[in-house]
Amino acid sequence: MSYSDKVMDHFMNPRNVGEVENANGIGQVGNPLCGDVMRISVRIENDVIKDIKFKTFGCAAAIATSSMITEMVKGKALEEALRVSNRAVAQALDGLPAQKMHCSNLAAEALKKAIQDYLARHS
Amino acid sequence: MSYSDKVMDHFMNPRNVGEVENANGIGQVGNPLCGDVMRISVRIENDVIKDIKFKTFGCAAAIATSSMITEMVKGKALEEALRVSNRAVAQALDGLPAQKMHCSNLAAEALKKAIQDYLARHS
Amino acid sequence: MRRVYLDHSATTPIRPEVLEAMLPYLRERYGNPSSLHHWGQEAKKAVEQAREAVAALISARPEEIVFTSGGTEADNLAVIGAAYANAAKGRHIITSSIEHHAVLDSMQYLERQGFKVTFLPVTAEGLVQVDEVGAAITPETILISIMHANNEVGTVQPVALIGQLAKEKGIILHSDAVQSAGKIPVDVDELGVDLLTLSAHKIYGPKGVGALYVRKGTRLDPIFHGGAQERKRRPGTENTPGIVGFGRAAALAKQEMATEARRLAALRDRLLDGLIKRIPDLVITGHREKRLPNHASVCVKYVEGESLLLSLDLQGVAASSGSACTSGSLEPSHVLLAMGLPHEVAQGSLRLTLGRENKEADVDYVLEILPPIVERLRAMSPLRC
Amino acid sequence: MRRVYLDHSATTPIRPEVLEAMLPYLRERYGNPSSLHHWGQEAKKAVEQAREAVAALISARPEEIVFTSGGTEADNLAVIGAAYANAAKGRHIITSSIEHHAVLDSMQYLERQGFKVTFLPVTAEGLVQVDEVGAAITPETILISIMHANNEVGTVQPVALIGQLAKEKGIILHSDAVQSAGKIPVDVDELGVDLLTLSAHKIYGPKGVGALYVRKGTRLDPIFHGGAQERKRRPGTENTPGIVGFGRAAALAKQEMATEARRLAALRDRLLDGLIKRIPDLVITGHREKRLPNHASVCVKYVEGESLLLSLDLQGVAASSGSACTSGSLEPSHVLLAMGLPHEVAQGSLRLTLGRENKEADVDYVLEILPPIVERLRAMSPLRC
Ligand SMILES: Cc1ncc(COP(=O)(O)O)c(C=O)c1O
Ligand SMILES: Cc1ncc(COP(=O)(O)O)c(C=O)c1O
Ligand code: FES
Ligand code: FES
Repeated sequence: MSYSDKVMDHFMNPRNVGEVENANGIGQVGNPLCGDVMRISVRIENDVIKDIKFKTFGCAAAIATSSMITEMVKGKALEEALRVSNRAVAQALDGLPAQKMHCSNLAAEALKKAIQDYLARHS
Repeated sequence: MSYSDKVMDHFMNPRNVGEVENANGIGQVGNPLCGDVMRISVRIENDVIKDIKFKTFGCAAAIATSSMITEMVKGKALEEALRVSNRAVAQALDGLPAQKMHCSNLAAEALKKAIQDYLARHS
Repeated sequence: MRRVYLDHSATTPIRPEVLEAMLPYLRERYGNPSSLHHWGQEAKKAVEQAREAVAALISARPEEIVFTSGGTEADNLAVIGAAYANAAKGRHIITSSIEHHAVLDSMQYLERQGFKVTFLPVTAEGLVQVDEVGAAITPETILISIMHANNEVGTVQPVALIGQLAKEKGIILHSDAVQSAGKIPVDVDELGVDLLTLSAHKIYGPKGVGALYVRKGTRLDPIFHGGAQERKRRPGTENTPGIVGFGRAAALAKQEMATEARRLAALRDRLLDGLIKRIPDLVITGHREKRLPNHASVCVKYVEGESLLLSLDLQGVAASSGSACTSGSLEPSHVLLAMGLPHEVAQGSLRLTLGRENKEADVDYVLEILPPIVERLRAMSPLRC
Repeated sequence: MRRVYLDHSATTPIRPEVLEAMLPYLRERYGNPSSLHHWGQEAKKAVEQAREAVAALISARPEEIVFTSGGTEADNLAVIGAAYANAAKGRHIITSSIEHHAVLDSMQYLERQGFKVTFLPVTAEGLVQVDEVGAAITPETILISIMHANNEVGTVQPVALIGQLAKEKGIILHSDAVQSAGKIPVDVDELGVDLLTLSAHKIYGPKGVGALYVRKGTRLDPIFHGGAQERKRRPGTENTPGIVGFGRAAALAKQEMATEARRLAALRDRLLDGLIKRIPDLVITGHREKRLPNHASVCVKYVEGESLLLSLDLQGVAASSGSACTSGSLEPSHVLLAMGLPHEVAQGSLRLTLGRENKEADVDYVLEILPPIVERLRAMSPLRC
């Protein structure tokens, strides 16, 4: 696999691994293409992502995109966070191999699900 | 082509090349498989092959078998000469490659035809 | 960085002796074996000598060996060639669900052409059951193709027993022996096979060369058309250096097989035992005894294969997750699924295949670095509760 | 004994620079390009670099190159693959009567499968006539296959003109450029071809490697089934060293083509002119101008080819009579017969093909030894009155 250095960095030193204590939103998704699984937990306060962590069972791209997305949205307002696309994550990682683009969907979707979970619980 | 040394010798130094002067029997055959052509001319006296020569347009095996058969039957009685089979010629040459066995037919047949020609003329 | 190659089922290095044998044919002996002149005949002789050596490895006769461009071509030639040549007798074929893709995909191609193919299940250890082969045979059955040893889990199949069945019924038997030949004894008469696939690059020979054993009298259509090479069974200018290398590799494998198999089996057991001891929640895949001497394969629960491979690679260890030729694919191994492993367990597949140059220290290095890698990845995994 | 190799159309020696490039991949860089680890990725990179070099030789894009085991496989893949993939549109194919057997026999195979194939005649110089191609086209025509340069008589066909025709009608055009690539310019866009066959061992690369150019968008069925290599168009573990050698050979051929072609053409003319002057009753076969720069071919009347070759071989000269791959066959060349030569003249076919290492002295040596050989054989011939 020819992954970018950024991908390898996030794969080997992933940021924000784990489960947020006192999470008020959790999103777990499975990738229908490959069966990989990702869970994102968030602590949202005043429509801002105060804390975010992930757990991923998947390929290096899946792990790196999870790590990257948590970095990208931490401290951001929900609205802004929801606008982070899978492409933006891939771009932030200096790109992904063609057959690995689908992996970035996992991260974007898990985040969306976690926020939706929070919104559902608090409405 | 892995020809025996004997084949190569008869190919490079063929015996009895040419046309018998005052021939009283001539046989020319074409090989239906490959289109090669051989002509044998004989001078027969008292049912004995006094002189024999060949001309061959054909592969090395064809040339070598022509040469060999002329040596084998020169001086022989007709009856004896007619008993020389294509296999015997091939054997005398220390064998022929499998796909070249058909070449030895040429020589045997040209000889037979030459003798028949003589017999037809003198009966 | 220390580098340890543990992916000998994917491919092997060319042995120095093999390259040595090839070099003259890569240099001054460059003739086309079909040419009548000196250069051609020199090349032809070398090809025929190699044919003898390859035949000897499997106790066949030289004229029963057809050189191909590799195992994939030989598998295709066997399966498609035998199916077409014998279609007048029937259109049913039996194979297993754990064959290499070269056989499996050829079978699927034949299905599209109107053949009926039975894909037999396997046991949890990856074994084809002989009585199931017997039960699948119909009067229409023309071909059975069961691999000798599986490339993903190393399981060795009871081909000889299937051979008896096939012989009784007059059905052609093909076996893909790409992984077994040179590692364990392969004797075409003992196995009772009519067609058998070999590949040079799995036995320290060059890539791009393989062979199909074709028992005398077996009807087989070519899949290529052209010149008269290989008795019209496989046209194309012969890869002389490759074939020469294959011959040398086969001769060396035959010579050293017994001792090397013993050595490798001991290393493999050290590896498997060590893994079991050091890594919890590990599933050994394949049969514990009926397996190739150099083959260790496991599924590491809660962890995904590519992450595992990449982490190992970063520490210099080459391994694979299933077969090399599907490593770009997203689906988990059809072999592991056929053995009944759950999807998410099959995703954690790891294959470590030993070879000539591996020593105990290599095994110990893997045993040292793998547990922390697994630990790190498991800590990230949402699947472990 | 002085040895002169004049059979470069049969095969060429591997250039030292090419072997040099291959050696690391025959030694330490042995990975399987499909493997994810270090060894695999290193091999993959080399394959992709070679793909670029081969593409550059014919002004194609790398992703349009499919590596195969040689010209024969590439011809089969092109002809059979395109026929099957486009059979829904029609079942008529046009080709010439002087194609290499890899194309010709594939066509005959397709005829047995229910395709209709038109085998176009050629002129006495071995040229396919463009208006005859046009006249043969029907609404059912899906494929035209016309070789770029003939391997027996060296004639170069008007492929670019046929390409215009094919494009107008939306018909796939294949051309076998095994003999022309690397010797004369081959540009897939200028020729207007959709499929083009190459073989490494004809351009000082290794045996057992070839390529098919497949224009983007061309529908093509694979003829092998298996792994996902070569974008699923050609499965099987890649012959990395061979492919690397092919790449290097292609790059060198591109670089040196113009000067080498000039040098060879001068040598060839010296040879042809010398032969005409010294040997009576000689027929030059093929077109005098539209021919490969290194290709001299004649028919020596009243003499049979094998005797000629063997006599030359005994004096160290390697030549051929027609193509190498039919040299074991008894029938005279289908190419010469298609050009209207009588059977017995075609039997005296002699092909002398020059290469990189040949010098004027080699040509002069042949010119010295050949006339007495011909004289000796003619003296034995019953055909000369
Ligand atoms: C069992 C088996 N069959 C067939 C093949 C294909 O052989 P090759 O890579 O020579 O095409 C392989 C390896 O790739 C294999 O492991
Ligand atoms: C015109 C032509 N096409 C195809 C081939 C076949 O190529 P290969 O020998 O690589 O199979 C050859 C040479 O043998 C050839 O001369
Ligand atoms: S392959 Fe499954 S997420 Fe990347
Ligand atoms: S090939 Fe014609 S006689 Fe030998």
